[in-house]
Amino acid sequence: MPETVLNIMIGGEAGQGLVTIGQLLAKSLVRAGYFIVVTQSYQSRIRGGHNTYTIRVSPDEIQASQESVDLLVALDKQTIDLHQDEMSARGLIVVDEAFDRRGDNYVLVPYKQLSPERFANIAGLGVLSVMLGLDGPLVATAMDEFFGKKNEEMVKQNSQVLVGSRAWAEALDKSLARRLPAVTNPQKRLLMNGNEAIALGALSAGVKFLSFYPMSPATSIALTLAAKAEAMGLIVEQAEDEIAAINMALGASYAGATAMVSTSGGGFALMVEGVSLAAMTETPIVIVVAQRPGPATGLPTRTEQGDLEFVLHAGHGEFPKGIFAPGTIEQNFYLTRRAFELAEEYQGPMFVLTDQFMADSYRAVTPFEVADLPAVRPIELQILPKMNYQRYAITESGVSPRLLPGYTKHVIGADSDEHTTDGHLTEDLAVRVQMQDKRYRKLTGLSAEVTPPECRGEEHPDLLLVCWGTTRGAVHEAATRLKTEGRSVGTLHFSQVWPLVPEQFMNHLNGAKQVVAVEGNATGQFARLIRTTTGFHISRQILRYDGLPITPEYILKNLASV
Amino acid sequence: MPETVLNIMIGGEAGQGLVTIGQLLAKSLVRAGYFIVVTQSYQSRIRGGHNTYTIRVSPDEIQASQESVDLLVALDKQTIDLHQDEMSARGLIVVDEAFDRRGDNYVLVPYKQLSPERFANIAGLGVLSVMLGLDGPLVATAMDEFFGKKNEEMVKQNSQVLVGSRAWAEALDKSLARRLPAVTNPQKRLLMNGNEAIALGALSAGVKFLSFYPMSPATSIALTLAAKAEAMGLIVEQAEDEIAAINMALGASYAGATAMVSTSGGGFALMVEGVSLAAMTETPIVIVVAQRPGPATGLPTRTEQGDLEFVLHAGHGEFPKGIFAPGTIEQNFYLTRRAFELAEEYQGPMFVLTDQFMADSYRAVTPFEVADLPAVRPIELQILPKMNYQRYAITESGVSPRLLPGYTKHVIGADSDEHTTDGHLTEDLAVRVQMQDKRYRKLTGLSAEVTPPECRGEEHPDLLLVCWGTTRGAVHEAATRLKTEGRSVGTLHFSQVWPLVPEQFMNHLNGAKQVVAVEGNATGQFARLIRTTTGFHISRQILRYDGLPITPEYILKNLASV
Amino acid sequence: MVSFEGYGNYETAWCPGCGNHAILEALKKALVTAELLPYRVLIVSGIGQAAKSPHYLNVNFFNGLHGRALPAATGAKLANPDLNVIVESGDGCNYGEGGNHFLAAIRRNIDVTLLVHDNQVYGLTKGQASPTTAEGFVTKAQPAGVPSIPFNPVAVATAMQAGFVARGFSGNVDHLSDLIVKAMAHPGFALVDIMQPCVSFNKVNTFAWYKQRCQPVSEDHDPTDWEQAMKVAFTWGDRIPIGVIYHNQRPAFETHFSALKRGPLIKQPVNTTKLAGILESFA
Amino acid sequence: MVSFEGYGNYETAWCPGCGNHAILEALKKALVTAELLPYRVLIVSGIGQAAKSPHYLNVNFFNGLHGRALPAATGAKLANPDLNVIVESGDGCNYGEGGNHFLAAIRRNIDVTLLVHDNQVYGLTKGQASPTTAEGFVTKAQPAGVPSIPFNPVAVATAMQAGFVARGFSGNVDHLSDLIVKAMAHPGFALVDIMQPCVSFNKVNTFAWYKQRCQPVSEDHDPTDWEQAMKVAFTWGDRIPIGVIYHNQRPAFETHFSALKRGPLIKQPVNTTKLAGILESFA
Ligand SMILES: Cc1ncc(C[n+]2csc(CCOP(=O)(O)OP(=O)(O)O)c2C)c(N)n1
Ligand SMILES: Cc1ncc(C[n+]2csc(CCOP(=O)(O)OP(=O)(O)O)c2C)c(N)n1
Ligand code: SF4
Ligand code: SF4
Ligand SMILES: [Mg+2]
Ligand SMILES: [Mg+2]
Repeated sequence: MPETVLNIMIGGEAGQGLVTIGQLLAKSLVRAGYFIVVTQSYQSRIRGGHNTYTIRVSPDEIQASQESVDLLVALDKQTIDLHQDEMSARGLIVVDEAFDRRGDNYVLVPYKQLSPERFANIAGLGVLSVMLGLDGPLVATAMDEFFGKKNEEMVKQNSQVLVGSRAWAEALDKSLARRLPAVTNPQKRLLMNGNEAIALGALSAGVKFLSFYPMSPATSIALTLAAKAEAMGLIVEQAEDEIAAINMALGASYAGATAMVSTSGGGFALMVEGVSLAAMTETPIVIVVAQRPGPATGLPTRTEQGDLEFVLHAGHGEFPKGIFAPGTIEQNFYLTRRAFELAEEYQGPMFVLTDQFMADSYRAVTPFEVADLPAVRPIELQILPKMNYQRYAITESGVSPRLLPGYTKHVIGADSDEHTTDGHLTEDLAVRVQMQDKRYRKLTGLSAEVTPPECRGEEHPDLLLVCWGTTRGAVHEAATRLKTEGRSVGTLHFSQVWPLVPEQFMNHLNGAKQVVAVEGNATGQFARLIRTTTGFHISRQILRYDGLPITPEYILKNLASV
Repeated sequence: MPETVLNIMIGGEAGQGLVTIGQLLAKSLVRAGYFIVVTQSYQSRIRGGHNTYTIRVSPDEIQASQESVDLLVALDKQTIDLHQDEMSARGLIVVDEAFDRRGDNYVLVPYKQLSPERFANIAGLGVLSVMLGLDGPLVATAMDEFFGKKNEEMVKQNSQVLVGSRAWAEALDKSLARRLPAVTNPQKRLLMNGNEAIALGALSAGVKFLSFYPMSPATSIALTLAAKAEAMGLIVEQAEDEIAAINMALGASYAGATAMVSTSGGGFALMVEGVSLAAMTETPIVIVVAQRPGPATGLPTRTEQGDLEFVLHAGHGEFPKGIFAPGTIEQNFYLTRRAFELAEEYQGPMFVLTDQFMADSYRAVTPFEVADLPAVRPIELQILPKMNYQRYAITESGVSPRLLPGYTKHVIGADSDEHTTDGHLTEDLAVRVQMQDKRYRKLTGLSAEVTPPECRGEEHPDLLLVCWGTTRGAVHEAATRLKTEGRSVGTLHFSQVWPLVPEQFMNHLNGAKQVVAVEGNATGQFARLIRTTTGFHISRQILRYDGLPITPEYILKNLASV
Repeated sequence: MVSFEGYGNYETAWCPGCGNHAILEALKKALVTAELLPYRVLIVSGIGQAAKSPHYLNVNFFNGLHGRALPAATGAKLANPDLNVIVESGDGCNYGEGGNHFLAAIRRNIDVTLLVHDNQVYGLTKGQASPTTAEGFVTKAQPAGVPSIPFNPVAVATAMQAGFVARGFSGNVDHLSDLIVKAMAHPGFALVDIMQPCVSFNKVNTFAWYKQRCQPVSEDHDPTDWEQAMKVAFTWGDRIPIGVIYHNQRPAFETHFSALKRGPLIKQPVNTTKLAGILESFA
Repeated sequence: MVSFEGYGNYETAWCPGCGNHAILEALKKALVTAELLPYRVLIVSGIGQAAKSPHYLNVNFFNGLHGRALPAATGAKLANPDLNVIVESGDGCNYGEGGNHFLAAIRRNIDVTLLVHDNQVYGLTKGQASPTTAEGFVTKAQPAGVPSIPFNPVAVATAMQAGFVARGFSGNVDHLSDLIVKAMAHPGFALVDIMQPCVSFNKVNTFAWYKQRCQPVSEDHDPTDWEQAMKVAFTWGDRIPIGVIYHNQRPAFETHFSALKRGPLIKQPVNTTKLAGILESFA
């Protein structure tokens, strides 16, 4: 879809303000009615290095990022050197005339003339916005909102730079314009990244407590919630470490607060004992794990889908859990809600597994109708329970009646040891078996409520692409392109990766001539999980583990070789 | 094998000295040339409650425990109530005459008359030893050695009690004797439990550093090593927590000490991040995980095989590891050595997975010839490396040349971030892929060195019992009994559970009419692992998760229903 | 009506003669004196002998992980500040595995009463050294004697200006009970480090050893005088002062959260209008 | 021959103007002054901006996990006491995630020099509060201001009678370098808490802020006098004393291990005769 899709990359050093350009441009584009997919690539440092903020934009819905670049805004020379090979045929490179680089595809901007140095990024924004055909007032409004909170003087200067740079750009040769088809009747959409959608989904579910320890790429979930804590009446607490974070959240949940934690792999490693505690005490908790490449510190600011098996098997002892892996911003919102619902319903740990790509990927989404979304069923505090109340009563569903401490005359016990129905520790080995069975029966209920995978395309395709989580967009687009070429293709995307219910997807696997798994890791973890659960062996795999997100191009290129 | 096997259970409250009776009896029996299998069952408390120390004994080799009791030494009434249903047809119950219980199968001991209260356990030992036909001097020597370190007065009193109680027992009716066939030419054997064997195996491998935080059932590994630290020149350090323990061990290993940690599930949960660090920095470490039932604190003094998948997938990011699961005392010794060898060879984390049953199970073992066992290949300190030394050089095997800091002019870098060949952190994504591939290539080497599963019995049996780790003895004995009944049976025991090399065992799985997995957990984790790795689905499973070890009886009883 | 009996009478798994029994009694007395109804009390514990305590009381309890009682208690208190939250656990649990949470709880000043059964040893795991074990103390895990110097929790808490710092002794039940009452009444973090003999594994710091040393702080000790308190806090030897050593009036942690002005978190519905407004800000 | 250049000259990933640059320089100077050959020095770090330091020096380094530098360093020192082991990391790393190890290292008195780049903020993760952040400090994670009181590492270390306690300032390179030399020379645990501006995320405790407050301890301060040292250690406000605040002569942790009497552990072969004897004791 070359004509209607444009991939704009802004590159430079950390601290040069490229994220600001990106954000303002993204906001303007979404308000103009376009769809966007943002990919952020940055290093583990605050200044210097090489970062990019890439916006893929189209009037049609898109969900994937793109490797070839149509418009490269290079804030430093390094950006040119690193990315000029990625330029598409009609690609343009927008640079400072002072860089002393030139060529047919260069747009040389006289930054020095257009702005004082600290506002250079705004000049870039001005030029870009004209090349893309964005209305001046649209961009100006976005900018004013953004800087509005800061000082007035700055707002004034920014706006002068914007006006000036736009004027300069209007005079450019028309061949340098990269106008997208205008959207005639722009829908109102929200500009939101994956982590924000998780935070908002949590708010809509009624989250009341989040404890966390900072860790990329999860931190922005906590920061988003912290910013809304006062308004929404919740507590966000930075803990002394991740162990404290999860134990705090469990204490809060036990005492009645809908609770969550957010972290990344290394921090989650420290929460593993707490996961087991949640299961044993049957305490609801939502755990968000935002993946990045490991082992250990690995590549702290890059993306990977390498922690699926780790999360699935985290915690000593055996117990049921559920794992969501959202593939769109909307899924981040709704499946986070769902995780809260199931955590409360089944009284235990529920996971949302995301990654740096999705965490930082801004997209345009149709506003959620929050008024229609009930908060997660709160425990009825007024209900008068039976005299003989048993917190851990053995039930057919495995779910026992949960009361909160402090609201009835009943005292509520929770124990990390194996315990009797009233929560007291026991060494009765028959009770142990009953309790273990009871807890495991929840898996039946959880399985019955699994969000089924999304199957697209032909029922019996020649090629079925199987994926999970954040690779959804890339896989869908790759499939669409293949179909355009006349190939018979289907896709199967899992937004819930555990439990797996074979009846929901075996006919798709069995019905395809060739099945290929697409995953952002080195060993095909999800394909392995499919095999474990169903026996179906997906031996053909397209894997990526260089820290970058999977793109349609990556899939198409690698399909040739699998 | 009813005539030649006897199951002796000593039961009472914690603090009544039943372990002393058990230990002295076990020592005497082994010195008399018998084979034994000890099963210890105790509660998470220091005094009171109900504990048992059970010795199964035979002149023939045995490797499993037994559920029915032939001789019950009840130090309190509770023991009778709890275990009288377990008595075999010819079973005898040895009790204090003061308990006021009697019957044909009771041996009433006048404890009050035979000993002051605090030596009652010695009186019990005296009576028992006579009933079993053990020589007086044998028992007396064992006792003297045991108490020898403590005060003399006590030794004297003990010996009087022993002599007196033996004299009393000699006068018992012959029908109350439970003499085992004498072993004519007793071999010299060691009395050793699983944890001691792990500690000794580690010593023979040259372990120089163990850091740990106390946790049942792993603690005795550290205590055994601590007791020998001075003699063997190693450092045993109790850390402030498990996180410190593993990071300390990794620091020590990096600096040249052959290092290990020992813990149980909950403590291991806290080490998970460190496991990932070991992989990333390519630092050798042996991690012993002694399993107990979870989730969370669970049943802290009982047994289970519930942490296989947890250990296998522990650590964020993807990296190779190896897991041993010894099934005999000898395997505890030799496979711990092996774990050290492989950890050093492949520079990463190697696991020994045991459980409470094996940890506490004393058995008779043929002495190890330690003089013939070389310590794990130490790094040659004198070797002059190439000028251009690269700690993480990309190699075909994935193994890079390891030097120690401080011994050559080269400086040695280890980094938890993704790094270049000299160990410095990098954001070069191509290097990332090279490094991840390099680390993963070690799996090829590790796979080539896998200790193959042990297959016994017919090549194409009607029934193949598949097991791993500590259930080996029970499975072998169950199979033997079935064979005696004329059934066609084979067994397949895995003492290394990762990596799995299908070529080593697929013919066995495929060759059997029926395959049944026997595991000490609730969900059939190893069977699942077999399916993941080979596609072979072992749907018939005998599982146990009540905290007690799997026994031959348990298998036979449950075979009927699978 | 709050009564001693109302707090139940359970069989314990502790050794006869263990100091834990007396601490349990002192706590029960304190709860009765404070007229707290069982269902309004939450005891959070870790793992260890001391940590079994809440199983022997008719109260709400959260018997969590070894070393992690304080964070769990902090979360519970923040979720529902109406609960009277007590943490009860051992020296190993709180100062060993949980050392980092001890520091954080002091810094936060969360309104939780921390009762540490300080037997200077790991009881449940059979006698290894704890952070408060004396230098040179011999155990099976430290056959050459403990090489580290002991942690003085009272001194560190006072140095860090914890809200309320006291030391008690299991051998002086009434005094201890009184300390617990005061600690619970204190609106902020309150530490009561309780000297407790372990008859099975600590043969040095026995009942007699403590009895001889544990003496009430002098009558004229002013616990609001930090400098004076520091002197008392660092006293450890032939004399071990027991009593309230230090307290201050820092606002409790929970008072900082606007969300809690409207009561326990569970009672606050989601304001969908505000939420809609927030979503709107993303447009 | 030890030279400044021998310690290398690397490009860093730090912000221009960051205090880390000066600390790196001070450390290099100290290493040269102490005449330590690069291959005899091991720097262990955690994760954070400060923790990147060893990548910018030509030394042995173990750049481990966030918060876990001290235990790794302890292990390395025990394995090979001949190494000069330095831990270099941030305030978040050492006093936040690693708080428990900080306490344990002090108690052990392991001969490791701990250099904490104390910028009173989490730099690498973009400006959240650290344990040393002042009460009320506003960040994106603490929009209502930090509700806890700050951790004073120098005070806690002195109170716990750490082997050697000092505070430095990145703005006074020579003074800092001298402190590091002394800390390295101290045979036991040595803390140097270093005040360091973070130009990107700490707009309160700026270079000027520190410059104005950080003043050398008075000439007549006797760091072996614990009571006097306590006074200095607790001074924090308009004046922040820098210099050696306290030290004592406790034997270093490694001296307690008989195994180390024979040198680094790697040099000691397995004594199979003794091992055979041990096995024999199981017969
Ligand atoms: C993570 C973890 N590590 C270790 C243990 C084992 N453990 C149980 S109790 C205990 C020590 C208890 O000592 P203390 O807290 O002083 O309590 P006491 O038994 O002396 O009352 C330990 C180490 C555990 N349960 N969990
Ligand atoms: C277990 C774990 N949790 C969180 C992180 C993320 N993290 C990296 S650096 C850092 C904070 C660094 O602050 P500080 O130690 O003060 O160092 P500075 O960057 O200020 O020098 C955090 C929280 C991590 N790497 N590992
Ligand atoms: S072991 Fe010690 S602390 Fe535990 S119950 Fe017995 S006496 Fe008390
Ligand atoms: S963020 Fe702060 S601490 Fe980090 S390099 Fe920049 S100025 Fe230094
Ligand atoms: Mg204790
Ligand atoms: Mg910092």
